[in-house]
Amino acid sequence: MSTAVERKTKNYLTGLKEAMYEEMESNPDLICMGEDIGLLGGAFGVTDGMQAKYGAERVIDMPISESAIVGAACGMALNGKTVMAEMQFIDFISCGFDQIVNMVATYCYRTAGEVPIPMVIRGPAGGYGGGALYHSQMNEAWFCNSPGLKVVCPSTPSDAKGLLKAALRDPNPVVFYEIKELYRKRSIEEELLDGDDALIPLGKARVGREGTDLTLVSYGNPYHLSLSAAKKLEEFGFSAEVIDLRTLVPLDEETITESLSRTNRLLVVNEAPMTCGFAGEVLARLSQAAFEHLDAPPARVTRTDTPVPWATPLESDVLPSVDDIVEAALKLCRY
Amino acid sequence: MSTAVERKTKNYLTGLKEAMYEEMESNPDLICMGEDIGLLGGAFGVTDGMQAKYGAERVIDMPISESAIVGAACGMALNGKTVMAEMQFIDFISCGFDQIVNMVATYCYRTAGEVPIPMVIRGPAGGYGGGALYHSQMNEAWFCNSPGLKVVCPSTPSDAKGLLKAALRDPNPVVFYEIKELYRKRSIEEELLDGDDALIPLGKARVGREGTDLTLVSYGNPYHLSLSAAKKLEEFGFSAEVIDLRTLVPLDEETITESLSRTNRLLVVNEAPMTCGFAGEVLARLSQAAFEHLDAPPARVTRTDTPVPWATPLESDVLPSVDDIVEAALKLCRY
Amino acid sequence: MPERELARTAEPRKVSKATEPLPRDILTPDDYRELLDQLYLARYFDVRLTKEKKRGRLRGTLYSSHNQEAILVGSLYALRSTDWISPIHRDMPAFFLKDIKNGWDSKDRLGMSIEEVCSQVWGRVDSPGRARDNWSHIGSKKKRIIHSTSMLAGTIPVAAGVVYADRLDGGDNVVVTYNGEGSTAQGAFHEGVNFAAVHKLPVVTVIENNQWAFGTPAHLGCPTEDVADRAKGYGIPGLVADGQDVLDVFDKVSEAVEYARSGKGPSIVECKTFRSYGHGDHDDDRAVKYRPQDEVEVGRSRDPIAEMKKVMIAEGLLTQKEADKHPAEYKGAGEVTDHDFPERVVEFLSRGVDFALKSPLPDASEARRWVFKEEDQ
Amino acid sequence: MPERELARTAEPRKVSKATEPLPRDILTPDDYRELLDQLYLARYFDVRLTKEKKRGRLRGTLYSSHNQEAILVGSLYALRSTDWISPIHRDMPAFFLKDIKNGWDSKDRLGMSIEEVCSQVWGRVDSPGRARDNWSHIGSKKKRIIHSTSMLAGTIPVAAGVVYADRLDGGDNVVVTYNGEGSTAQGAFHEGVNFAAVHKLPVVTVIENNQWAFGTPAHLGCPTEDVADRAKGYGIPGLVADGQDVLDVFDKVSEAVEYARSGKGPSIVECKTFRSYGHGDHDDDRAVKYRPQDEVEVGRSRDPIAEMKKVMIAEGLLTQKEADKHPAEYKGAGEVTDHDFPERVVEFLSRGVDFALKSPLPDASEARRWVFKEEDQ
Ligand SMILES: Cc1ncc(C[n+]2csc(CCOP(=O)(O)OP(=O)(O)O)c2C)c(N)n1
Ligand SMILES: Cc1ncc(C[n+]2csc(CCOP(=O)(O)OP(=O)(O)O)c2C)c(N)n1
Ligand SMILES: [Mg+2]
Ligand SMILES: [Mg+2]
Repeated sequence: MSTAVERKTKNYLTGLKEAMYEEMESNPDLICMGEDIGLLGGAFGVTDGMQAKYGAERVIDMPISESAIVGAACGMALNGKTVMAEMQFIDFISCGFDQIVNMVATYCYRTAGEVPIPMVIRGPAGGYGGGALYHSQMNEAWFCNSPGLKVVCPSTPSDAKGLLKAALRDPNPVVFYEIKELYRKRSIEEELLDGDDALIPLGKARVGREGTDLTLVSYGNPYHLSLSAAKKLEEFGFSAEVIDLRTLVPLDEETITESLSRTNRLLVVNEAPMTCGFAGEVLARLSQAAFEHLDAPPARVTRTDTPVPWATPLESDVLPSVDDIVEAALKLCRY
Repeated sequence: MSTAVERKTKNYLTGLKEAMYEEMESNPDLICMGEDIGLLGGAFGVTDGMQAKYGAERVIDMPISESAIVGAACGMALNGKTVMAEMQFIDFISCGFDQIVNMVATYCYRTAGEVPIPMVIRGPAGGYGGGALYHSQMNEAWFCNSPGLKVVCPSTPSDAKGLLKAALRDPNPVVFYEIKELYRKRSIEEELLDGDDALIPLGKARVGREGTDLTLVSYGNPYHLSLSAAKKLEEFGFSAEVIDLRTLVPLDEETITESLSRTNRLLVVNEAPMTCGFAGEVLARLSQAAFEHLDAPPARVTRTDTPVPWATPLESDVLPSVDDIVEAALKLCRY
Repeated sequence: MPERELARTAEPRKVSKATEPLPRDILTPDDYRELLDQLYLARYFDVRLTKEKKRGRLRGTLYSSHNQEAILVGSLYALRSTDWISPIHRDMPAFFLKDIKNGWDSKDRLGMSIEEVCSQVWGRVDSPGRARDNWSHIGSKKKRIIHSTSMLAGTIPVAAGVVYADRLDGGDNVVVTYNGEGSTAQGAFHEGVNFAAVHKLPVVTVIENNQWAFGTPAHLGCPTEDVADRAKGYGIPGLVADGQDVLDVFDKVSEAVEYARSGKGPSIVECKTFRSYGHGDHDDDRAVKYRPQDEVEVGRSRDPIAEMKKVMIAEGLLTQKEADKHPAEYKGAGEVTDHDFPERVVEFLSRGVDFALKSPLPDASEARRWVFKEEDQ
Repeated sequence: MPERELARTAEPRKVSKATEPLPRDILTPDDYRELLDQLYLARYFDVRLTKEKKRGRLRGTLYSSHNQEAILVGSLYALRSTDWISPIHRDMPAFFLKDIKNGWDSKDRLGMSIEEVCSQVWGRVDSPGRARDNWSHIGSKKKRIIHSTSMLAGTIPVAAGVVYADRLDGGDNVVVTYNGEGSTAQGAFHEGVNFAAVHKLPVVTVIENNQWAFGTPAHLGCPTEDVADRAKGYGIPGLVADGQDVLDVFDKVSEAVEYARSGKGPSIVECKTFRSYGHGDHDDDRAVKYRPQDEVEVGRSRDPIAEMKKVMIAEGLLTQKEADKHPAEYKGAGEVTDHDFPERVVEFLSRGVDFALKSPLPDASEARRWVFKEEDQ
């Protein structure tokens, strides 16, 4: 493999940053709000340098007030702006929860379409980094169960860039899960396209690896675990197809159904708590829609129904691992 | 059928009220908190007369501050009390959301068991009454996806009483969904037991009607719709078993699996939004656990993925009806 | 944008006893008469709906603004057409009172027509929200009215965002948000006002302190005697107005609006009033039990219509005979007839009611639309 | 419950220049020496952990309380054993400083042992929370320390509930919650303080105003010059203390605690200080860029150890020579050695570190336990 320098590959974080800059440049009505996003440039630097370039009025260092961040963003969006609202960690979205599910998500619906809210709520998410209970969450299911929100989760640098750009152009509110463990991951770096060429449409899954014996459906960090698992499964003589959902709401059921019509086995992997998580939703939809295709019980590998504990042995136990996926996949394949 | 007077039957609301009174009487450490629960006795009267009897210190008229209600309840529970925290409508739970999912739900876990939080958050829930977006919600999935909370939803007066009593004696936090459309429903009135005899254990589903051709799994108002649907299905020559879950977390999978081993067909009915709702969770679990039993694609009838609109024709369209259930059931039976 | 200035051609009358000039000083006799008519209109809206419900023509809960009308009338009179408002459950008349001074029937005024508001009351498809959400949860981007949810104080951050955007675009419009005293305990109140104060945003928070939040007296929700004291925590002005006196409300809100528009920032205007009946009409019977009768009597003893008449008589703008012609004051829905109100008022509202009753229910086919923006919008 | 009174047998010394008697007047020379040692201890905790991390013996983010130690030391010295506290991320020393005046090694003091705290720092199973949550998210019901989540200001309502229950049971214990100035913008802050004010609950909210909330200067989070002004919104006392002066903190917090304990209600004590380094150690390099160097220099120019030494020298409780013996003040982790600290301090903490390093990691078998209460508990 050629080196990063030769190929000018970029990481996930750079993908996000480029998306933000390109959209700020092309859309003068785009406003950014969040804690420490201006002077500091954000806890992870997604908006690094942006306040200096676009001014403190467009790149707003907000008080530690998630309800006000979301609510004020909604007000701006209602009055002609497009807003990017950053949650410093997606875990803190709980503090702005009411404004998201009751104010923002429903605005278009209850106004019979008069007031769509173009707004992206984004933030770093996910476990595997020792972040413990409040810096490891994948709480996307709350929002998938709250009609009126699109929900997105990229797992590659080009998707990070392309989906964020698309989200920022979508007239609807989007909750955007960034996987912080992927932010600087070298092994997934890619060359990135610019401008409109970089766009990745919302609502389209991607087949990340083709296979014939079973379908692994995933997103975020577990997508990469699934790819690793697929490799291991080869050693056992099984060929796994791996689908990266990219967008959860709206879900691209077609791509999954098509795959299942060939593989006849479904394993869904994510890192959210199991009960009422999105893995279960995929299971529910496909066990119904692809009933005739399924030759084995559809299965999921998820976080256990526990918070994410801190100490490494504990964290590792509750989050899905490559081995967990392989084990579940073998069970399916050998069913 | 004999009249209410003869049989001394009582409604759902009375079941709740009796549970509260009995537990207040037997547990001097039980505290009630909520908006307008004291002087007024609660918007629906569940705590009617209680402040006069037990004093304003134990039955607290709280400011309109759901975060403070839940948070202060947590503090009391941590310091030796048992707390009933009322949400005036369960819809407003969104305003106390962070305290519930991050403070209360996790307390026992992160203290390695040192500090369980005995607390019941209860409130009127559900649609079908013209309550529109913010007085019709069934948002139980948010809490089912937040580990550390038990989630309960009674659909009969005796369950309302028995489950609430059990919840108030449980050492863990319980989110308790009361179905306001059932509060005063005459047709479901029952005689109620007193004291310990009235207890209904959490985590046990109930077979509300036996049948052989398919299993309808439900809770809350849709449980009664399912019973009606079961009757109609008879006319079509199909015998439906109807299971009332009563407790969602922890789920009584056994009762469902046992039923499916006989009926081989699963239809789950609830009134929450479809995506990542609890109906999907049941589908996901059972399509896996009862794979060999299922002779037809497992199905669900839920609210559409929309808010609950106000005007009757709109509300009726998005919420499950008896006809919707019958239609889905027939499809299953004729599969 | 058609804009009617407060000062008319006629010579403004000094009516205030204060030595300093007051905002009301620019009001003309016509303004006074207009204000009185608007008080009648708000009151008539309340009693008429109550009667319609008793007659069985109306479903749903009514949140009465009886006895609190001066707050809406006085505050809205202090606004420009292009200013924004954000009413809540007890502010139903605000929707048609906004910018009504631009002409009750003016087509281009930036307030809702009575037909629209009545269609919402009756849940008909001609409601601005096509009857998708209930009661006061309507609004209009065009008319600059923010749609509320049920979650109290939830629109304050939204309102702050609206005027932030306006300012960015070079505007100097103000937003007035309405909230009950009980709602000031919400976290969103704090976060919204705090943000507005940090950025000196033109957000005027009118607190309708009617002494009760449903069944909870004010002192159990707010630790200070004056709810306006909450302003001190943000270093912003906290004014107290006599909520029964439309002119005092006008003065205080005008001051707050001027302060906001000139870039000095947000403020709180507490209007002291009293809730005449139950929290909603479903609570009327219980409210009699949980509220002491003498408190209720005192609270209702200064009817805003009566108070305005007194001023006008004192100022020579109204004769006693004229004042007695429409004796709507102090009366509940059961004690009042259409004759107690100016014809203009009855006709205006009746037109709205008639329109609404003829407007159809929305069709079920609309139920699943607009979860997301539709392509053709 | 063993309770050490503040006033010792020795004659209290008047050290204050004020005319009124001050809480500090009951402090003895031994108390002064103890306070100085505690300042050293808190400082040593900070620099030692920084060194341990540089040595690679420690993972995770460090939130330094360097330069802010007088707030924890002074406020905790004002408490009874049975009072409650609720520290946050920057208050790590609070866990072992609580009730430490009852004897650093006293088995029955109601504070955490240094072994427990170090086990938490190293994520070992002997941490009070068995390393299930990180950094400062520990607590102890027995020792009356409320466990925080990461969600800022989230413990204020909880703290209010704790003392509500205590009062119901006839207790008169006080709770002190700690929060940064930035956190006062949260809705939970408002709801918690408001509830406490309505019920006159003994909740003392200490605001550590270190001028910065991560990368955001205080004025972008709080609209008033003094964060203590937030108190005015609730009609409760808002005191401002010199956060570099352990005695002033002691005075103000003692006053607030006495006010709370006597049933008068909650209060806010703002302690003005300055964050020495980055928000966490991951931010040290960036903080140099986003904060003006001169501001940092002024902010660090009054080291709490140095300030206390000055007072003690002036009062004849310390000779210059004694003061110079342990010159830890003004120094960061890179500039300091163990010799800059009293032996007692180094030994105490070293014992904790040694213990922690020997404590095992929790076993994976614990990971799924205690989601709910277990039967045998
Ligand atoms: C967040 C939230 N909690 C609870 C309610 C239920 N509720 C509706 S109105 C009301 C009382 C409001 O009192 P106040 O703010 O004083 O306004 P008023 O009704 O007196 O005009 C309550 C508790 C709500 N709508 N929103
Ligand atoms: C609700 C919430 N939002 C955001 C954060 C992220 N965060 C952690 S510390 C911090 C800054 C806190 O500033 P301040 O309250 O002044 O305390 P300091 O760190 O200065 O001691 C932020 C924004 C959080 N922990 N909780
Ligand atoms: Mg009120
Ligand atoms: Mg700070």
